[in-house]
Amino acid sequence: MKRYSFLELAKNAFSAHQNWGRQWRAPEPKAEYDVVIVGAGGHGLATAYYLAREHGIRNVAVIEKGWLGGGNTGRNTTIVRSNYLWEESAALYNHAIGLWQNLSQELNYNVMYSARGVMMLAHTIHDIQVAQRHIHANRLAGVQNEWLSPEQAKDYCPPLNISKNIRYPVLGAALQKVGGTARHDAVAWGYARGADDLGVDIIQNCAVTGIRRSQDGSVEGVETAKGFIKAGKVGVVTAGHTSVVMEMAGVRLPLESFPLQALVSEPIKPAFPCVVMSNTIHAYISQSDKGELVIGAGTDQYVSYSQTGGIHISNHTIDAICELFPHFRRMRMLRNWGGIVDTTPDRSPILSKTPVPGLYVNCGWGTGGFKATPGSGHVFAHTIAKDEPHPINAPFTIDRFRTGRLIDEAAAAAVAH
Amino acid sequence: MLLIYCPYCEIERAETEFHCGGEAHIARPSDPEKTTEDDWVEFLYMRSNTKGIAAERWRHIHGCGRFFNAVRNTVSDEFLNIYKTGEAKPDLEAFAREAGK
Amino acid sequence: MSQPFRTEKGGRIDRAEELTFTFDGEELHGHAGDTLASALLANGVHLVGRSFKYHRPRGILTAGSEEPNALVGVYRKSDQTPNLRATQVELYDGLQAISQNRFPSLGFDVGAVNDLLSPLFPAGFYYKTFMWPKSFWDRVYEPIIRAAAGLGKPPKNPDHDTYGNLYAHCDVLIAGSGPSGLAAALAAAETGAKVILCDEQAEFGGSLLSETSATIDGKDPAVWVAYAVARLGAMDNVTLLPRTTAFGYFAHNFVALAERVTEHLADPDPRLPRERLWQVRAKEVVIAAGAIERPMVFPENDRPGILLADAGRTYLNRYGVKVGHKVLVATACDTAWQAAFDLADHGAEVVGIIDLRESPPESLVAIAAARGIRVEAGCVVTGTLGRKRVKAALLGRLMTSGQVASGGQIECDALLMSGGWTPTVSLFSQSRGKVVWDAEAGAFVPGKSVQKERSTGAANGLYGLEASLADGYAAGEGAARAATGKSAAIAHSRTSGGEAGSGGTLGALPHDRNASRVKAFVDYQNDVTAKDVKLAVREGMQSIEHIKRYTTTGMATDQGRLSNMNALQIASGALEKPLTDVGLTTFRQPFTPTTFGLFAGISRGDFFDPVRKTPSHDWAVAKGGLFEDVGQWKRAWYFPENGEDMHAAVERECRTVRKSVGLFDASTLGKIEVVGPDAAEFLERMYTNPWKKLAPGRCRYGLLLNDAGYITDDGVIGRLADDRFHVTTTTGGAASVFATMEDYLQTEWPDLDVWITSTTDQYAVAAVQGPKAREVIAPFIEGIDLSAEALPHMSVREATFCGVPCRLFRISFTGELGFEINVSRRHGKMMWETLAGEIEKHGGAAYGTEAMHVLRAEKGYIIIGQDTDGTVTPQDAGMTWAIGKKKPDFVGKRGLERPDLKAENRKQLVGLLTRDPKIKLEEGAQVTILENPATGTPAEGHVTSSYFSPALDRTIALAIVKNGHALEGKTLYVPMPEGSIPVEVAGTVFYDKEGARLNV
Amino acid sequence: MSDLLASDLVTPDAGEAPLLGLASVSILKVAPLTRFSFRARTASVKKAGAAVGIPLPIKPLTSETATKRAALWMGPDEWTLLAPEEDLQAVVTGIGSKLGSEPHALVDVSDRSEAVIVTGEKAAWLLNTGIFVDLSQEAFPVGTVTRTVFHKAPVMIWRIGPDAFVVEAWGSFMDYVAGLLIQCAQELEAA
Ligand SMILES: Cc1cc2nc3c(=O)[nH]c(=O)nc-3n(C[C@H](O)[C@H](O)[C@H](O)COP(=O)(O)OP(=O)(O)OC[C@H]3O[C@@H](n4cnc5c(N)ncnc54)[C@H](O)[C@@H]3O)c2cc1C
Ligand SMILES: NC(=O)c1ccc[n+]([C@@H]2O[C@H](COP(=O)([O-])OP(=O)(O)OC[C@H]3O[C@@H](n4cnc5c(N)ncnc54)[C@H](O)[C@@H]3O)[C@@H](O)[C@H]2O)c1
Ligand SMILES: Cc1cc2nc3c(=O)[nH]c(=O)nc-3n(C[C@H](O)[C@H](O)[C@H](O)COP(=O)(O)O)c2cc1C
Ligand SMILES: [Zn+2]
Repeated sequence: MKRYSFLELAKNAFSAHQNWGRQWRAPEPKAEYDVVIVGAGGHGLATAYYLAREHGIRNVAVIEKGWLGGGNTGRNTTIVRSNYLWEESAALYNHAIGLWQNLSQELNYNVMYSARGVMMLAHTIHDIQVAQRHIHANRLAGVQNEWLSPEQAKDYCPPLNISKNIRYPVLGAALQKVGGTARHDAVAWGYARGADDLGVDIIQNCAVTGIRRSQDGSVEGVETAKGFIKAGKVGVVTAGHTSVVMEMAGVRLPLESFPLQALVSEPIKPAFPCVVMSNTIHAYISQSDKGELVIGAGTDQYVSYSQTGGIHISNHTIDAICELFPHFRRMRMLRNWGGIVDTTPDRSPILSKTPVPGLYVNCGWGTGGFKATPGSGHVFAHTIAKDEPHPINAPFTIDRFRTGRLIDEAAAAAVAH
Repeated sequence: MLLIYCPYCEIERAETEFHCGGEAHIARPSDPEKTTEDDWVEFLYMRSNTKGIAAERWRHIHGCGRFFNAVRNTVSDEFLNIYKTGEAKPDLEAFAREAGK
Repeated sequence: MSQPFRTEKGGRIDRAEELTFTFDGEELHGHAGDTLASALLANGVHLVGRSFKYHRPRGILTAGSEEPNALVGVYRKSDQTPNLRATQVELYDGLQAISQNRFPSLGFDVGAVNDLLSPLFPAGFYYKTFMWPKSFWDRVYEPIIRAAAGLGKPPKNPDHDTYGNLYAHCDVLIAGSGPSGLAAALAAAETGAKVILCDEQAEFGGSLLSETSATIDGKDPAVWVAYAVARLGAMDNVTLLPRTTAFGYFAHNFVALAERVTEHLADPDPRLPRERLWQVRAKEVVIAAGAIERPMVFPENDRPGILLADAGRTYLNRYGVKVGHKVLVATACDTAWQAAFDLADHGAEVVGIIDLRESPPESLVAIAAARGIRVEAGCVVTGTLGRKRVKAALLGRLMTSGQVASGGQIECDALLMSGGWTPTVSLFSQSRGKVVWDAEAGAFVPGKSVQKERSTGAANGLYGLEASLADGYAAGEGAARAATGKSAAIAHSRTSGGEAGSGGTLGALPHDRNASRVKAFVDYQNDVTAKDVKLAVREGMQSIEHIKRYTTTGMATDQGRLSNMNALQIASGALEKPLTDVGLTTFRQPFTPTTFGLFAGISRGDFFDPVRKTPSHDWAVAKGGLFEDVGQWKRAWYFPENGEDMHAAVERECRTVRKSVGLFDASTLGKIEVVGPDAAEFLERMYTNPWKKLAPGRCRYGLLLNDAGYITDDGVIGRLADDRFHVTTTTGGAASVFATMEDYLQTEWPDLDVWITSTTDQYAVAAVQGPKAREVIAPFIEGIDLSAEALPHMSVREATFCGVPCRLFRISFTGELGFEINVSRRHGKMMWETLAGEIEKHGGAAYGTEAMHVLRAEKGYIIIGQDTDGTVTPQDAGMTWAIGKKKPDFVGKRGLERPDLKAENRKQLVGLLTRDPKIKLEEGAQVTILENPATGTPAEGHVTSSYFSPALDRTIALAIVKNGHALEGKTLYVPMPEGSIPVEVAGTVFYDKEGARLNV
Repeated sequence: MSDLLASDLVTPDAGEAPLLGLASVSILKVAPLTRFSFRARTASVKKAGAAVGIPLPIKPLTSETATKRAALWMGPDEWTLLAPEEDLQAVVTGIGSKLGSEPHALVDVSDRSEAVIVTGEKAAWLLNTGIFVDLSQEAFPVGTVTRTVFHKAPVMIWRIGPDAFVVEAWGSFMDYVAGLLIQCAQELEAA
């Protein structure tokens, strides 16, 4: 792999950039792999990367029905934070934060992880109680999170309207300074390049259409648009499509896939220094390095695989944004799109073995899995390689829904992204 | 914003008048005491989450207040059939074949 | 006053009305009917902006909403709106516009150094660098990247304009009012169908407004437009919406339109909305959005003075502006020739027509010859000169080898180009239809309709006036018939001229320049060049979606309407795959950038969300009460007197209740009337508690679970009659409890003869609590005996309060003797004021939610959502007593049997007493076994409620703690940043454990 | 206003000034009324009608009016019954005695809602600033009644004349509904 650096860039400038090699190959699938990962989103690619790098399992294919990174990885609002409530969640997301911090260097690919701080607003007394609970729990868990008064919040984010006279005034905020954003596409590309370099075959435009099981019930391989591919183990990382893929192996899951929308404004000069989230009035906003305001909207109420949603969802998000940042009212929306998010009843992911030997599933990230990408791939690779969960993902089983041992971030009034 | 036909009001109205109640025809076990752990988790949480033709529940919450069922293509979001609560589940396969044409 | 590029005559501007405006502070003049772009051009101003990445000087490229370069800021009321397209900004007197993305000035921009450094900045360069030293990313690199990016500056002040909204229904919605749209509108309207016709431009007519060489029904096209518009305007069934963009095509034929109501006015009436959102449900949609011209991708194709040919023609014929005095035309398509002819006819010098094609149509060549215009066939432009305005173009001759030979240089002050036409399929694509390749048109055109929609005219790949009109009539008739079943005969127009022009090219043109040195732009605004697209492919970005995201082509404010086809062709070449196998990226809404205010609409300030108030609200305001938001309700929080702080006020309120009497507004609690022979059976199934034996006139606390077994709500339920219950819920839970009940009732137990009715807003509720409660209410209550014997704790009666009917509950959420009086909402104010007057006589006081919380915590009564969080079972909450053990089933019963819900070690609700009675724990603080647990040691639980208790004269707290019930008497810790606080685990009832005070 | 449906029942509150009085649209507060939510199975509907003195409409979204009475279809087993304020007890007794032990539910919701009358040439236009429903006369003829949503609040609308609507909202939503109607009408004052 040719290493990327400024020097390399300068050198290539002389040859008019004619000599850059491919970031990843476009191989034809082999007949057999040790591990097949279904889904080349960030999580699937990271899983393949860590399988190869940490576990020496390099005979790996990532099979993708479209283009790599084109699922939710390519359409999320890129908020990264780890101040979740339950120790299980905090451990998982904090593991990811640790990896984010060196990811560009590790992958030799600038994923633009930008720790500009994530501020979560409180508008009611209940919000304050919930935020404080998170802050105290996080402190014990070693996860950074702090409380800001409205004035401190405004200092941190000058455009914020902290007037007492708005419908739901800002009563304070929880700030996680190590939180921030990252360049979503680069994360997928960086992992793809890294995995490819370690020998992983990334096969795009090749949908998995079946999961073949042997007599004893264990996994044998996958049927694809390019024929049958034998595999010792199969890891399904298909986000919104997980139910569809897992049904091929006869495994039912507690998932529903909803449209989740996001939008960007026209690009403007720097006007917004951090990430602001308000769960109570439904607004999520940051400014990308390109200059657009990146705004997360809500989910539609019905299951849909359409990657679009209703205008009333955007209306309700933008009205909240305009209350919090009234001078953005004259800004304009440039583009509005949707993704398909797979949500679990407790709003925590499933990272687990399945009843089918050799079949593993990583799903249920719902509206908030981008931030976990490195951590998720890392522990999922461990789960596949060792056929047992990493201690961090051990609680995130499918069985928890049967036993009731939920990791209920939603019930604890936690927030989505 | 979907346009949804309410079989009780006999009119199409905007989605904002409705509440989606998720997958249809998941009956609450009639004798919970005797229901196994697995059957209970099926009822509580397991969902087909169908890509394609699915039956789901809607309630005309800001209209007549009635629940009813709808068959919708979750890819195109097109409604294919709407029927009242209590009516039998239609043949989804048949709809799927029709949509596939 | 001179506008050196204004024509002598012609155009649709009002020459009599001169307007003054400024651009970057310089005063200029134009006419009514101008756009900012046409007025600038009339003054010879081409340089209007700087590009995104390289800060290259840029001029006006188009005359429409697809303009990528001429983005300006416009000042109004001392603030500016960024990124407005000069081509769409209508001129008004006093308009102030500024250029963007330049420093210190448009003419001299230091950012232009990027252009020189551009070899270092190919597509995706930032992924390859800025990684060392690591700490520089946040502090140095990213701030620089961010400052360089972005176009205009955001407005500084809150926007005081308003935005309107209208929901509309129609039979046929027509987007676009060129010949095909107008024809469609006429045809549909004639059937009587309800028609809405919208066009994003200020005037209807589309391309007809700049068409001077054809006739329709023997009339000048503009005259025909006027006639058609007048005819439509006279029909009741037609709504005409100029300045209105159809920007979003959603599911089920739901189309969103953005109407610009006042932006074009110098001094709009402030009562008018700035813009209006139309949310239209159309039975049928006709997309008549036309086609736009494609730039040609040749080196230095971005200099100011280089425009699309049709734009040049539009500026001339519609606005009376010549884009230059010496105009060169470069084309691959017939239509640009007409621009050359029209310019020549208006006295501009056309220095040449360079056509890519070996043999352009004879007829055109002949006309050119007649006008003495030099024609170079089989030639391309291979470069241009001039920094802030094009000075000359380099000519290249295509040779049979495929090479290009230098053909010298042609001087010009404007260059018009045309690479052919691209049908506007954005809306069609938004409707989820798939485009198909039309080889003849050389373009993607709408394929099969997915929604009730049809595309017509140029949007459908039909070029030629007669064809567009015919297609439009057919589309209008067809749409009306499909929508209403009706049709009508309408005479179709006859035309002369306006024949379809042929030709066109896609992708980068060949040239003889040093490929590594020159830039041929594909996406103007984002500075994406042909080289960038090829580099992306070379690096393995094979999908057009990857190419888009890697190079940012198509991601600018025109969303690729100008660039997509050229980028696609270049990608297709580099990938060695047919264009159709590469495919297009997805068109998304909005069609053009759309104001946030339009989406937010009226939802601002107090109207952001309904403010629900109780009948005591005004009284509480007058009393100086403070409020808290609970859901949509405003609830009185506490009532400070004489400068009290919150602590003092709450303490006083609490003491007053315990000592004498307090008055509390409980109107926000949810109320549901459950009526029918099966009412008790229904509640039996919904709530954990038994209901069948509850006698009429008595009440019981009810606990509601979900089927998973967790507590979701609670409230007191009174039985009014055998078949009638009055159920109360939490304030926040009112709507969801009602919905849950309906769900079970309608879908699980439809056989039950019982109905539920929300009565939340029917009743105003005053809680009178305290030892003197009975005395306070006695004077006003008639019809019942209030004595403890006749009306024991947990009773309900119907009576009258000051003569109006009431439901009187003897219940308590404070632990004191208490009554809750329900009167109909209309009498709520009267009741409140009466009682407020009365309690004063008894030394009582009104109290708010904060005191209510303290009082209930002293008694260990839980607040759902505060002491429980959706993971708490009745056992956890110490409320096993609320479960009807003998009941075969209730919602949640089976859930409770699941292993983890029965497991040891669950978190349970307990009381906590700090060792130091003065220390008040923080709500949300964590509870641990060790005094100083190592980081990463999970806590045992957390503090859910914490107050200073005036009754105990110390602090008290409730907490959810692992195995809490077994830990009573043990010491635990609450670690805080300032040190750990020792606490003793206690029961949850702190005050009057026996309940003696209740039963008086 | 005399040609309005139910004009003997739903009357402007004489004591109150109009909330809005423009040439093209006005908003008047409605005087107190008796309102019932009546629920029953199909078999009992006829009898109930006889008891109240007005047939309960069976056709979705329609209403029936008679002297001092109106019955509004709310759902297949739900009606809103309107009567003058002083007739509350009469309706209770009437239905009680006619239906006896036949399963039904009659709940007094007289004060749950407040109502305004929106009249004038621009009445439908004004409602459509926040209500999705097609209010053209063909789609929503006089007599049509429905619950729906006005911006972010649930409301009930009942067309009582070609240019006249009763708009009801739960009491605590009325400030929002009336306030927004007035605000949305502002532009009608401009040219
Ligand atoms: C609008 C939006 C905003 C969001 N905002 C945030 C945020 O701010 N912060 C955050 O942390 N998270 C956010 N998320 C969630 C986050 O995007 C996802 O949780 C995360 O990206 C999931 O990554 P993934 O790799 O699991 O899935 P994906 O990236 O969706 O990858 C799954 C892949 O599987 C492929 N696939 C599916 N079926 C098959 C098949 N049969 N065969 C082969 N391949 C198949 C898909 O094509 C896809 O490429 C947001 C999501 C959306 C939609
Ligand atoms: N090669 C050729 O000869 C060629 C190519 C293209 C067009 N033409 C000529 O152009 C004409 C085409 O007529 P037409 O009616 O199809 O198109 P048109 O360009 O005349 O009109 C399209 C109209 O739609 C409007 N519009 C586009 N998108 C819109 C949106 N989202 N919302 C609201 N308005 C929108 C535009 O402002 C414009 O007024 C014919 O006369 C044809 O001869 C010829
Ligand atoms: C963080 C982020 C920033 C984006 N910025 C832009 C942008 O500047 N311009 C643009 O056209 N699209 C932008 N997009 C949206 C993409 O163009 C695209 O809509 C999204 O990846 C979903 O893909 P689809 O619309 O092709 O389905 C952005 C997307 C994300 C996730
Ligand atoms: Zn209905």
